[in-house]
Amino acid sequence: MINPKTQNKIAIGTLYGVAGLVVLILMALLGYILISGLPQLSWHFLTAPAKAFLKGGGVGIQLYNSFYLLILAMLISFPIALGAAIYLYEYAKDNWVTTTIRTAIEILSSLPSVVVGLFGFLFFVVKLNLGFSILSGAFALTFFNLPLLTRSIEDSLRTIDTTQREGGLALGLSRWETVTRVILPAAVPSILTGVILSAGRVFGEAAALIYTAGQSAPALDFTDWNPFNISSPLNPMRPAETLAVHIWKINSEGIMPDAKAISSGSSAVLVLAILLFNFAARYLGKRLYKRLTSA
Amino acid sequence: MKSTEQLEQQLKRHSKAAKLEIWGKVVSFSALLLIVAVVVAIIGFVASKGLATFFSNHVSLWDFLSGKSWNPGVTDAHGKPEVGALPMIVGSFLITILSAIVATPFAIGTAVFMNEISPNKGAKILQPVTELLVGIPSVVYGFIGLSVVVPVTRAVFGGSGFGILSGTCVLFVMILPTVTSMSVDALRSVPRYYREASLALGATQWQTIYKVVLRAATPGMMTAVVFGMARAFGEALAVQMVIGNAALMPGSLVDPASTLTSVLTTGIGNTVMGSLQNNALWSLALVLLLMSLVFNLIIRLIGRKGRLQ
Amino acid sequence: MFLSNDITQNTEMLDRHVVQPADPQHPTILSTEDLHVYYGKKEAIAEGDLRFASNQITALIGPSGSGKSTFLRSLNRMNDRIATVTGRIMYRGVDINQPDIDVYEMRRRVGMVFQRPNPFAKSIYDNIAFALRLRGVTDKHALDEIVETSLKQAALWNQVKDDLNKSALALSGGQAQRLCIARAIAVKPDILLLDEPASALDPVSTSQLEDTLLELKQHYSIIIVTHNMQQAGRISEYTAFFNQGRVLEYDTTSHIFTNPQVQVTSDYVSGNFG
Amino acid sequence: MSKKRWWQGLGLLLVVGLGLFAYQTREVSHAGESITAVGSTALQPLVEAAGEQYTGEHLGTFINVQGGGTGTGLSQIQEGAVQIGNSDLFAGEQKGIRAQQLVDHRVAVVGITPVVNKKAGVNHLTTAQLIQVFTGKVTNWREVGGKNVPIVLVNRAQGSGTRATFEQFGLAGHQSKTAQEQDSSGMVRQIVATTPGAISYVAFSYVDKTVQAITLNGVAPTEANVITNDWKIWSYEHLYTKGQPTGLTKNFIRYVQSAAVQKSLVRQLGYLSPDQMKVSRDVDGQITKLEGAK
Repeated sequence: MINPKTQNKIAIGTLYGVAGLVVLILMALLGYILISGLPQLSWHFLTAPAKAFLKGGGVGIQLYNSFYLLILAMLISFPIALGAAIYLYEYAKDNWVTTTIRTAIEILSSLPSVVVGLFGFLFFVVKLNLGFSILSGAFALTFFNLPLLTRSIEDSLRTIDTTQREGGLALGLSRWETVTRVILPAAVPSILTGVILSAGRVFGEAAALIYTAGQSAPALDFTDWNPFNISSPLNPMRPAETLAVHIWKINSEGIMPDAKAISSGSSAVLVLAILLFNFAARYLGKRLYKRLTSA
Repeated sequence: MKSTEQLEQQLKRHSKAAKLEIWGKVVSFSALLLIVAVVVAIIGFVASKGLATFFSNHVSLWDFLSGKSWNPGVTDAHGKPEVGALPMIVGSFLITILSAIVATPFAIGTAVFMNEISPNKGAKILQPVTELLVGIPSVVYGFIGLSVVVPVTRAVFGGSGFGILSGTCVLFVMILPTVTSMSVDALRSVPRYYREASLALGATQWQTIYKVVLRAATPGMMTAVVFGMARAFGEALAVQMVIGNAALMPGSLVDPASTLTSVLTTGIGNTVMGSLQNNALWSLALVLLLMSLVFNLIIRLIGRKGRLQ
Repeated sequence: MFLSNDITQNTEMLDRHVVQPADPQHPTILSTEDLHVYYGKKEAIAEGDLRFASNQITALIGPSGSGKSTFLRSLNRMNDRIATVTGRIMYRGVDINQPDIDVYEMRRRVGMVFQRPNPFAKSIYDNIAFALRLRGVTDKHALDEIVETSLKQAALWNQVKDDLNKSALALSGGQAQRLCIARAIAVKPDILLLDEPASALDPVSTSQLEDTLLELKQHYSIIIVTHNMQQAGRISEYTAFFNQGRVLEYDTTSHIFTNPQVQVTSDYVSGNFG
Repeated sequence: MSKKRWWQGLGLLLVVGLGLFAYQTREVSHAGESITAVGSTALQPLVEAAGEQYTGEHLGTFINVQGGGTGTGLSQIQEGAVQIGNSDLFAGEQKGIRAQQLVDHRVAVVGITPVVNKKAGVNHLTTAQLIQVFTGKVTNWREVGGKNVPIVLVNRAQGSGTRATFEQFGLAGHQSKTAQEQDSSGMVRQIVATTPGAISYVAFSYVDKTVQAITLNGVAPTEANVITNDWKIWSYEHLYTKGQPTGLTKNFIRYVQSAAVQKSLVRQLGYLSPDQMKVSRDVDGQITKLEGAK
């Protein structure tokens, strides 16, 4: 038997090592993506349209599409997820029906997104005749996103103490008023973090979009902001390849001579965007929390 | 008494709060209903397509689960289509279990570090690191797996480099943050006085962690691991890019193999809706769905056991 | 808007558990009849029959788990979702334990302050004003005035009058609890229910809080759950002793402390158990 | 409160007004005809590029080109959900497709060649050897004249057009042994280039100096040999329509088959044009010599 003190030192040293290794793995990952991708980045790369089989294409439209799709998907999924999370956490009785619903939502979140994408294809694209469009893609992303977002909002609600709810109720407020006026404002920082993190996942999602938003990025006219025009960036009915789909497509059937460079460049852009989301989440969350707790 | 009646009237009037309450219940319930409808629709959709293999195409369930040859386009000597999903099922389980085995010590070590040893560094460095790892898209993981992990495996073990080992490496990194952050939650729920009591009895920090904190947090950490396994089981793109997609029983860790998701993702675009080949792929999706249900039930079971203790 | 104090004098015979406030100056404002509370199948309160005098402080005492908190929380139906409450709760002659009673209006009249201070994550001002705004009080002057009076009544005004826009979460425990009282009285309730309001406070804050409560009883009828015998002795006119889900004894505080009728009560108040 | 309501109303009015204005001033010409082509990812770049050129020349039309795979393309054209189904295969070869409803428009010819890793030390094989290699009868390159390196098979995904063509004409109808599968040509080339002893098959356009193309039975994989059918492993790229095409669909397909596209885009993308072929092949693999072939 080793001396407990020595044992203690060894164990804690090991834990330091493990934690260091995890940080190292991330650093290596990020380093690899950025080192292979950053040299490809230029203003031209970020703004130019892609080229099908010639070199020198950019990812401008794909980048724009990614953001537009993300915003639309969030606009659709956030209110639904919020409502469902409120019902599940604040209203639903803890019985087998609630448990079943929770389990079902969990199962949906662990389905491979390609299944969600195909469902979206058959339902939105074909059945509802929305075609390969941003709208179809946004709905598919909503499907993909809802379980995660609902769960994360529910967790955020859980972090707010029940005494806050009792405080509201004891003033003669309804549960709804208490939730919307007391609980939600207090939970905003944590909800926001959850939303932005899930936005990162949506931003990087490819498989659910291949069959819904499509894999082609028709040219856009960035001076035309009339959403009814087909070349308008705002038109939700046009097909829209996103950055993640672009990476997937280039890696599989890319025949442009600089496919590898474009794919590393796009990966770098994707990861940078997600880094940005993360930092934004942290910063905004912290600021909001400060504002709410010490006005 | 007039005043009593008046009071009763006032108390029985439907107040604004009561109206808002009904409105709120209706709104939030319809949101939930919508999600339930979506879930039911997708599950029903997958089930109807997946069961068609057995009902319309008359493949026996046993052949599907135990057959070792996956070639739905071809019929075997008995005129039956070759839809043996065993290689994929084995591949999926193998890769899931292996990555969980590798990831668990790392995740728990990191979680203990974050929560017990250096909460300060944990919050400043490790928390953002794990959240970032969650955020990196699986396409990018696959891309890195393909350009780094596979060549390294090939250089070290020979062969093509594609296989369960490469898949495990990629999945290990992918589930690490999930398991870590859930383990942290488990550790955090261990009451502070447990630690204080143990330290007060003269135990070292490690003894406290090992004998008290980890013991108390075991159900929570088991949940975390199962949760990570569920994620690994359902991951598609990244695994598909590095596992090699050979519908063969895996002979060794560096031979190409396949998982349910990789075969599903690879094949679904190349088959015709409604044909046996297509239905067979949906049957794989159905297996995925059922497995996800099983993982969920396990998590619930652990949770219940944890509560009983 | 509020009823004057012309409460019916109920003169029916009392059994051991029910005490009629003797003082005609302080008629009954709230009473329970045949009150039973069940958690699932388990009965938590059996036959809690009590009458509470207006503009007086009534203390509910008893060992932990004796049901005093459950009883209190049933009075403004805070337990509706987790427990089944049967029997009548008569508030100024109206049974408020009926399904068609609007609980929100009722709770506005029967306010509650909890064991742990629970200020909302808002500014001090908004903590008090926000429930009023939701009930349609939007006039800035009116709001300012109510905030000021409530804070004054809760004896917090002097400490926070310059920091009204600061977050309430920054207040100390005692201040936060006063804020919660101010918040509760801002909606002009009739009755204040307090669930061990001082249990999380230091002795100085506790004594300040007690002073505040003695002030408040001029305007409100107060029912307070406390595990602190001395506190009950210091501030309350009436005391009910709970044990194992039953009211064993209910009388004026001095009676309970000096001349308890039941052995258990005597043991409890003298500190021999609990 | 009422002030807030007022602003809300004004905002709503503004949004509705802007929407109406936008609707009124939309470019009516662009609301014209639009068709969707779905299917083969290999064919997607060609159709996409042709579509862009076509819409550039014919304002008011819109051609929406999507991938999704040959199977998706054929099942959607059969359902009538899209106007054009892009396919690497004859519709009759794909299981579950009722080919007689569909009309075939051949727009390109693609030659496919086996490729091996350079370390295998092999650059020519016979068909018999190739079959032995892909059916697993031979497991080391030494046995077919190469170095002592084990053979690593890399297949395209089941149902892929390239694989079907290769098995039909390269392996004389034999099934390849189950081995690792990749769902894209780019990936296949990369794997063959980096894995010692690997063998697979790709379209001519994917052959580069990182892999070794195989001369089969003494015939080199060149376009000249495909034109004469001396190199047998080739296939058509098809645009399928449900029934005879009309309107924009018809005009667009005619455009893709026109000399302008066939001589420029089709060649640039590494395909051969059906116009160059001296033979024609039907769904059963029957070869007909074309009269008056150039």
